[in-house]
Amino acid sequence: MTDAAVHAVDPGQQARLRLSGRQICKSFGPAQVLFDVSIDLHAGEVHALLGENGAGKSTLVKILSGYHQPTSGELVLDQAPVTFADSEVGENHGVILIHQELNLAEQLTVEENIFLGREIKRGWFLDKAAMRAETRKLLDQLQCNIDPRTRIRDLPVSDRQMVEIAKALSKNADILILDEPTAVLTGREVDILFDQIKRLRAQGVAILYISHKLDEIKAIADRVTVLRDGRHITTEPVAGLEKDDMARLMVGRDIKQMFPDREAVQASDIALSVRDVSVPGQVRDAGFDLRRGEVLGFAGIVGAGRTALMEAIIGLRERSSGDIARNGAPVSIKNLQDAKKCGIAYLTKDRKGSGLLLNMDMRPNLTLLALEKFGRVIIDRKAEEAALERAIEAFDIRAADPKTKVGDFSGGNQQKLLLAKVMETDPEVVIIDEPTRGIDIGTKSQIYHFIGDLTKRGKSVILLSSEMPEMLGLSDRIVVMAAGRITGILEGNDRNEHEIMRHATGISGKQGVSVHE
Amino acid sequence: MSSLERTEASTSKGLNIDFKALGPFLALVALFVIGTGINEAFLSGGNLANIFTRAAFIGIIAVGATFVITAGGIDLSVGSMAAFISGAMIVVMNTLVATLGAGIETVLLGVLISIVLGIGAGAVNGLVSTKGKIEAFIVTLGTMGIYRSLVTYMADGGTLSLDFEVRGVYRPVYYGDILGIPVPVLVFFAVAVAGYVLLNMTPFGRKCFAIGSNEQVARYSAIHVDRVKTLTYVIQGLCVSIATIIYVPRLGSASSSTGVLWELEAIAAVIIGGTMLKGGYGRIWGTVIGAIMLTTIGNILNLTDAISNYLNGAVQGLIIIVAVFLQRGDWRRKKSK
Amino acid sequence: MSSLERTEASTSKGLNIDFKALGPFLALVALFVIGTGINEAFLSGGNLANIFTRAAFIGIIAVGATFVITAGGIDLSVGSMAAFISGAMIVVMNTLVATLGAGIETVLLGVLISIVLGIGAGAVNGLVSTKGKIEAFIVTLGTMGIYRSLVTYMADGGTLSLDFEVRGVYRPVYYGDILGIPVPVLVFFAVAVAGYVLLNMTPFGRKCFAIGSNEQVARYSAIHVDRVKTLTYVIQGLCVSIATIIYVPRLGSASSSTGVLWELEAIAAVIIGGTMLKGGYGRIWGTVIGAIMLTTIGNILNLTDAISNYLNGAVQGLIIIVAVFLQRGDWRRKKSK
Amino acid sequence: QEKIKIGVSIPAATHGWAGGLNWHAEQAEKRIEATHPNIDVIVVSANGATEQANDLEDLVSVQNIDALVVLPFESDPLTVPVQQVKEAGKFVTVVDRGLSLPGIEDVYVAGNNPQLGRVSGEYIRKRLNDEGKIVVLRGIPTTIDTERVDAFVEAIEGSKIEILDMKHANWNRDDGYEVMQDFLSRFPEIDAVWAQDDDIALGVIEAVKQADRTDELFIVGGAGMKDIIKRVMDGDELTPIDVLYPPAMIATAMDITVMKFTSNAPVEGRYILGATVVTQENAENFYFPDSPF
Ligand SMILES: Nc1ncnc2c1ncn2[C@@H]1O[C@H](COP(=O)(O)OP(=O)(O)OP(=O)(O)O)[C@@H](O)[C@H]1O
Ligand SMILES: Nc1ncnc2c1ncn2[C@@H]1O[C@H](COP(=O)(O)OP(=O)(O)OP(=O)(O)O)[C@@H](O)[C@H]1O
Ligand SMILES: [Mg+2]
Ligand SMILES: [Mg+2]
Repeated sequence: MTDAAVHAVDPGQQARLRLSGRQICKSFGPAQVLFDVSIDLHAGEVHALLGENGAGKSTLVKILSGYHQPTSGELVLDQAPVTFADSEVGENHGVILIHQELNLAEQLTVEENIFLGREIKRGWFLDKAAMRAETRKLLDQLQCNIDPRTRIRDLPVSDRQMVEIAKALSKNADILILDEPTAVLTGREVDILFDQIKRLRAQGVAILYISHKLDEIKAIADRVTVLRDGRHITTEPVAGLEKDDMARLMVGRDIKQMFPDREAVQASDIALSVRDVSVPGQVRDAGFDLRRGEVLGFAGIVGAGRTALMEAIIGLRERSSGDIARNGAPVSIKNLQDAKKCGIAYLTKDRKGSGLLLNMDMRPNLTLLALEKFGRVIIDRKAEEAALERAIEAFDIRAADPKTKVGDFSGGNQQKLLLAKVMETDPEVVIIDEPTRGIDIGTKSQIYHFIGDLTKRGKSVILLSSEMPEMLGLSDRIVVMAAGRITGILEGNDRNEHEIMRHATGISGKQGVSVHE
Repeated sequence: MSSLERTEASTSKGLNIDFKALGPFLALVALFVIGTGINEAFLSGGNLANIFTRAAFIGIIAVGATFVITAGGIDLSVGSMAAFISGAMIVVMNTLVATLGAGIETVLLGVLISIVLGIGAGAVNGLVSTKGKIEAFIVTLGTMGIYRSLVTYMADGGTLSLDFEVRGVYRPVYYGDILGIPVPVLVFFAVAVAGYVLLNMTPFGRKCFAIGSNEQVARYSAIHVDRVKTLTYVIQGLCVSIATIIYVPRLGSASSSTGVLWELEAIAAVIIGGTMLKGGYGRIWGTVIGAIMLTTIGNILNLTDAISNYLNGAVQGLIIIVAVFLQRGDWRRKKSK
Repeated sequence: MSSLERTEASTSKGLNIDFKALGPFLALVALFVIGTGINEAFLSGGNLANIFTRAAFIGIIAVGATFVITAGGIDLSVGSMAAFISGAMIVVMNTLVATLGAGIETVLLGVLISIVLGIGAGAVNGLVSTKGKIEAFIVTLGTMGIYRSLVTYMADGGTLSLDFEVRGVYRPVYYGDILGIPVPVLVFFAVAVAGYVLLNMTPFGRKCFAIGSNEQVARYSAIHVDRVKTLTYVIQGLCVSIATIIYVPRLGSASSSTGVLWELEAIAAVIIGGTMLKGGYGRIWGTVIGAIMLTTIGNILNLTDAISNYLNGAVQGLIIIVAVFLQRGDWRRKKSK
Repeated sequence: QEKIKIGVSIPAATHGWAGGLNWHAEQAEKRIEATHPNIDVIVVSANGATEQANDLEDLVSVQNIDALVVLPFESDPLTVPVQQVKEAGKFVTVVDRGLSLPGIEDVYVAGNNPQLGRVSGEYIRKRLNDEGKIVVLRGIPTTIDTERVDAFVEAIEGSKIEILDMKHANWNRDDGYEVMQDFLSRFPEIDAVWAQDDDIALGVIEAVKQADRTDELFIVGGAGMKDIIKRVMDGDELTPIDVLYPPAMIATAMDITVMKFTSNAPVEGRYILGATVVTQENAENFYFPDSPF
């Protein structure tokens, strides 16, 4: 994935123009978010769409696929102007969008979701066997090993995303739009997805691909369009662009240093010590020490139990055993309130399901976790407003209209708000689970430096991440988990991708056989 | 290893579902045991037939309510609707006697009217709430008043009474039996099977689940949300109509007090059966059992003289709570893990 | 530029919100115009005082219901609870007359009992549903039966009547006025203001909103979900108790027919006021206006004989639907854009 | 030895009069079971016609009663269910509301709803000297209510008494209070109120007192609730009379039914209880302070 393969349109094949948006403008109420944006999608081409959080990428692709109507401008499909009155019309014309935010009915099963609205029938009845077989086939194609009968709400997000992809693939798209599909996927799954994208490209499907991961753009895209503040900046072949160029086009400035400098921390100064934590079926006898001022990374494949361990520590999950000490003194944490009192804060990776109140605006979301800070009897609205202004500033939260419901925010801005919400508690120990999911590269760097500043101020950070660069660039030490156990703690030179993978897959470490080269 | 975990998870899931589905059934069995303990006559064929026949009214209506609630709606008007339809049927049949005589045709026409009115009343509920974008609670609260007023008006404040000759012809629909099974029970069973098939085996049912679970997702999946929701109310209306068709020959009359609070009973049966009030999960068999449970509780209270009549409501309330607690307890605990 | 946008946005938002909040108010004004058109007596001081005084009962209860519903719950037991508390108050005060005489102390003790019972009954609803993990619908349906049975039992099926001497002492709580404003209206106003402050300006209220809109998010925000939910039922119980305290001196009696269907009226007032039945959004002033609207509709129907009595319910239902439609119509259209 | 079982099916205590009914039924049960050890009385109460039909089935199929005393929720819907009890070979006593088909019951203990309306109308007519303005508060829209009101209207027909308006107060105090409040706002002149039922009357009294118009009008209730009887006895100007419609009729019916099993005399026929007018003179005879009604 790191090798930047360069693809060009196959010269033998005429790059046929399929769908274009011309001079698209879009306003939500008084706030305009797109200004005269034009984009062309060609058959057999992967077109990447780049831009900061809130630049208008998702809005643009929703217009291209009929989920939103443009305020002005037009769509042209195969040289003829079209109007997609709704997404159904768009889909009937072969335009399929995989949304940035998961769009699945949580109480339904995988197969029910995949065929929702276009069920396979036998006579009047559902042909469940056929749908199950078809689902199985789709999932197999994606090497995704989940039971089609599982309810979505019982699946981890990465699997949910794979279901979304399977659903889109099953619709036989002519024009496939993927809005940050890889934000929640693991490396392996990304590779699988890319194989599929390549296959489709070879079949002449026009693909529009949004991602904040510039590696991926280099790896898969033929051309790239950059948006900034709702305006079209440039469209050019990827071949001529380096990652830094792309970042500069997006952000409008150079990103000098992605990660903060790390200083050595005192090994004896333990901020949080965890012993023998078990959660039946999810975590077994996990223990570790978190040093003051340290970033402690937690790596592992999906389902390794990292989230479960952290949630058990802070009292969100029932643990069957385990002792926790803060600064050497044992503490009893039965619920999140207790954890908060111990100065521990937790940033969930599921920002929609457990992070933010999507039907409310920013202010109540920001202060919800630290409500008592804003008055025990009466909430001090002024203080809240002030906190909001500070947070908007500090975390660079960009909402065209600060009163919009958080659910209408761009994905990245939701994530920033969530981070701001957690930081409102002024924690000593921060547990962050996938903190930069869906965040643009400029902001990512800001967040990394923010984490660096935290540790400089003597706070400690536990970082759960599936992004290897982030894990390696930020963490002082890396704890690796596999199947609910801690299989190793990597320090110094051992902190490399290879060692992590070996421990995460159980090849080396406590459970596995240690193979030294 | 991760695949191993997954298999484990899915088998235990399978067990879970069984338990969950068994819950209401176990609660019902418990009730039957209590009933038998109190009075042996409880298990007599006659009494059981009575229980099931009675459960048919509420049960059939509740099958319809399962659709409405699964799709995230609510219908408070069913009791009034039943009264209104009964009234209209009676008026029509009484009028027809003059021209058609008190024969099968008259009854069939009455039945036809009932079905038309049921579908129409359901459509009104559905369309006003979806097209008018008004909460179903308000719409059906409104139509509850409207339908009840209409029957009061038709009856001139009194009782509408079916012609006694027609009653004779119509009687078997309630009092008859086929192979020893009372007709209402058979109708109930048929409605439940049809409901089960529709909810669980057709695209329509799937759409109800999807809408109740997440309307936005449903809309994005090209489901005509308004149409499906309206249809759930139509189905509810149809079920009310069917219940009415077997109700009318029982008492042969309709008045403003017919069907009072049936909406509460129907919704209770649905919820007891495990359907979620917030929508997205519905279970027809649960509803059927819920309806039988409610009827059985009423029957058990009649088995004994030990409890003051004044406390009937209290005992009934307690049993409902305890039954639901027993039936939910275990899987909830698992979930909260 | 972006700051400019922001100012624009927030002013137009301001207008929007006004519209939304104005909706119920405009509907109420429309009703008042209709009322005046039908009968001039409508606007007489006496009639208006009557309307507001009556609205106080349902309104106070509905303020409590706003909390419960905002936090995603429902309480069907309020009407029965009111009857039960009234009954208990009367029994206690009648008993106390023997020892304390018919003085202020007796009334105060009655009031105390009422508050204790209200809080207790609310706590029962809340704890059973949260700790027992049973749907609030089922729990409160059960307690609805239980509380009503208890009052029937206490009254021996009949009516509990307050000692006439005590009535004299207690009377001003309902019939009195301060500066011309009836005491119940003042109490209503006070409860509404307190409710408004609690729901909109305190951490507790914020938590209710959070729980109603997403329980999981609330849990991840260190909110004790069960505790807050239970408290909403306790507040509901307290509101019922307050409503009862001003209800008892009105007729000085309680029977099994006291408070029948008040739950429906209270919930209707809440929903008419713009609170969402699914939770997550509540509005106390809307509720207040909803309660006044409901009372006004009843009053208007009593002021005219143009409509057959039998059709009262229909007119009432229609007005409710139309009023809610008018009040919602515009902002819905905006939203669906 | 098998006891003789007498099933008693009545409406639940959802309003004052029905409450009295339930109380009298329970009292009678205790009394009868105490004096006749071989008789078991089973009282069941229903919240609606359908529920009452269920109760009748249960009394026959699980309790296996020998006789039924039934006060039908409504006449019409219960006709067939009672007929079935009769066809099952039980002795049937019907109380108050007659069935729609003749000849089903063995004994009929009848209240007389039209008479209640007529007597009330005649009194008001006489007291107002054939001239005046009155308002009427009706019960729950049912046949009983309609019968009473029709008879009342008939009784005042031909006089110059004007019925300003009639509204349903549902035999409920709260509704009586509110409806009367609105009548008082609406009509500056009211000479008399026919409340039809004592529960309603109690609400009306409070409304009239509140409006301070006690001097201009009087109220006629009905049923014989102790509070009203007491007022009549005390000579209250507001409630000069009451018209009896005693819920105790259920006890009478139960006693008659018991006689069927305890005496050899033939028990059958109709027992009609008149709607007696209670005045200050005779009120004492109808005042039972211990009854809940
Ligand atoms: N339905 C809506 N109502 C109001 N504002 C909206 C709505 N949808 C999007 N916006 C606003 O439009 C702007 C662009 O959002 P969009 O989701 O297109 O950004 P994006 O480029 O996809 O960002 P990200 O990388 O964070 O996903 C944001 O400011 C967002 O708040
Ligand atoms: N079968 C299942 N039923 C319910 N929930 C499940 C199941 N499998 C996984 N999950 C959920 O998925 C999440 C996986 O979390 P876990 O702690 O096991 O993995 P992780 O290593 O933290 O994953 P990630 O790398 O994505 O952070 C948990 O929140 C868990 O609740
Ligand atoms: Mg986006
Ligand atoms: Mg007995």
